[in-house]
Amino acid sequence: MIRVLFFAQLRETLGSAGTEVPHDESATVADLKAFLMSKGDSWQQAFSNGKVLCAVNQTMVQDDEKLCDSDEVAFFPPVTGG
Amino acid sequence: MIRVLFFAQLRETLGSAGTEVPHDESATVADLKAFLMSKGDSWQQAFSNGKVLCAVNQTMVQDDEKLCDSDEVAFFPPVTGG
Amino acid sequence: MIKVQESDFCVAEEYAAMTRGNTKAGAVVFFVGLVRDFNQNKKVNALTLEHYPAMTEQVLQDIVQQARSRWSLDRVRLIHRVGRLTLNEQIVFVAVSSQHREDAFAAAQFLMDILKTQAPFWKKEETEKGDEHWVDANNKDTISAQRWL
Amino acid sequence: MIKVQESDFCVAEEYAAMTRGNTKAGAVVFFVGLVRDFNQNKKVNALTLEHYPAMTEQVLQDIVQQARSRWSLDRVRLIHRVGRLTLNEQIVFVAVSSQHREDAFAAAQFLMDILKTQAPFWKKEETEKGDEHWVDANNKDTISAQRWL
Repeated sequence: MIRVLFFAQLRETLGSAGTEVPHDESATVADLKAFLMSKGDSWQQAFSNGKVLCAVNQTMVQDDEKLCDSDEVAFFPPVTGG
Repeated sequence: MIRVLFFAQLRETLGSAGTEVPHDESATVADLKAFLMSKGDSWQQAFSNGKVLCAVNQTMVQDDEKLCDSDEVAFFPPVTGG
Repeated sequence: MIKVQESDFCVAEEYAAMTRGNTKAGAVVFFVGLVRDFNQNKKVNALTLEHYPAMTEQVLQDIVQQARSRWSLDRVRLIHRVGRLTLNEQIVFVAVSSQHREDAFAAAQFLMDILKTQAPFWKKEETEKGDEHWVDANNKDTISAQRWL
Repeated sequence: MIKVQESDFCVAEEYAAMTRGNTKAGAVVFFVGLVRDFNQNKKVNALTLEHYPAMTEQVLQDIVQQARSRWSLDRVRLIHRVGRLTLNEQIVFVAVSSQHREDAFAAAQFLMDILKTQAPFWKKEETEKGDEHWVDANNKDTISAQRWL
């Protein structure tokens, strides 16, 4: 399983702080996104604006990043700390 | 009279914190410098290395600056504060 | 020294820790970010900072390492608060000491610019009218960060 | 607020004065310059700062005015000490607050760079061997100042 986390307005929009997705649905970050977007309209919208960032095991990655079983994948909007 | 002040190593080299020079010997800063350089070897040396800065009435000026009677003219090396 | 914490920090103590027993560093540069009353044209009363705990310290460590490899630095301290903060409260502290002020200034700016665009913190503001909204990422911050890349 | 003084200053008090009752400024940048143990390849124990009293505050006021005309600044504090200072003592303090950190960082650097090349202060160092010498003006400082001109 891939452990998936959502932060900030993405978490609020989806009404979810995280979920688990089978590894065979998510060979890459792009696959995982496609899987999540199939879960409903709010999911479709949240991931289609191109602004969502992704970190795999706490490191920023692009959509073509390959995923391994038990990876932690986080999706979040552009950061606004400091 | 022109009131002349010396600071830092210039003051130490000349053995003087200041002096007064008649205005008719010092129509410009360059004139005043020439007059001071005539006062002896250490004066000659101190003003001939081209590094001495000049302020008239507390404002930095160049050698062609005209002087008025009772101006305060300060000579000093490049600054090193901060 | 890197900390992510809910509690406030004391600039005086942090400054003391930068300079105590330190005779090498001729220059210390600090930055403090505070909750200000206006942001993106809205009057702000408070904000809540969320972060991604497993990732945050890792990113901050990495940013500090990058700064140390670019400039000759002595001590570096970085504190970022999370949770709810009201008007005029301290959000972030960055301090850098170095032999030369140019290095200390450059590194402090680098740390803030990269932190603002790469560290996983998010701000939600409360306006004086009582509504809440997530802060949009700032284009100015992206530009400030790009000069280091 | 500009001061030239023999006595030490307290960074904590100065910081409090920058932020007290101030809800506009989201960014505060400080610089502290300290007596460090090495300068121009000599081991330093202490230094004495001489200045040209009638001119110093005038120049500092002018530098602060220039900074205010270049950037959007909130509060500015500048303290420079004179007299004899020993190892690790504080020499100079610059603090700038602003709505935006870019302005605060730029102004603080500008103030230090211009102060270092235009304010009439001179340093005489005492080495550990007991001899004294006047510090030479630093080419690096001239270059740092030129980027603002």
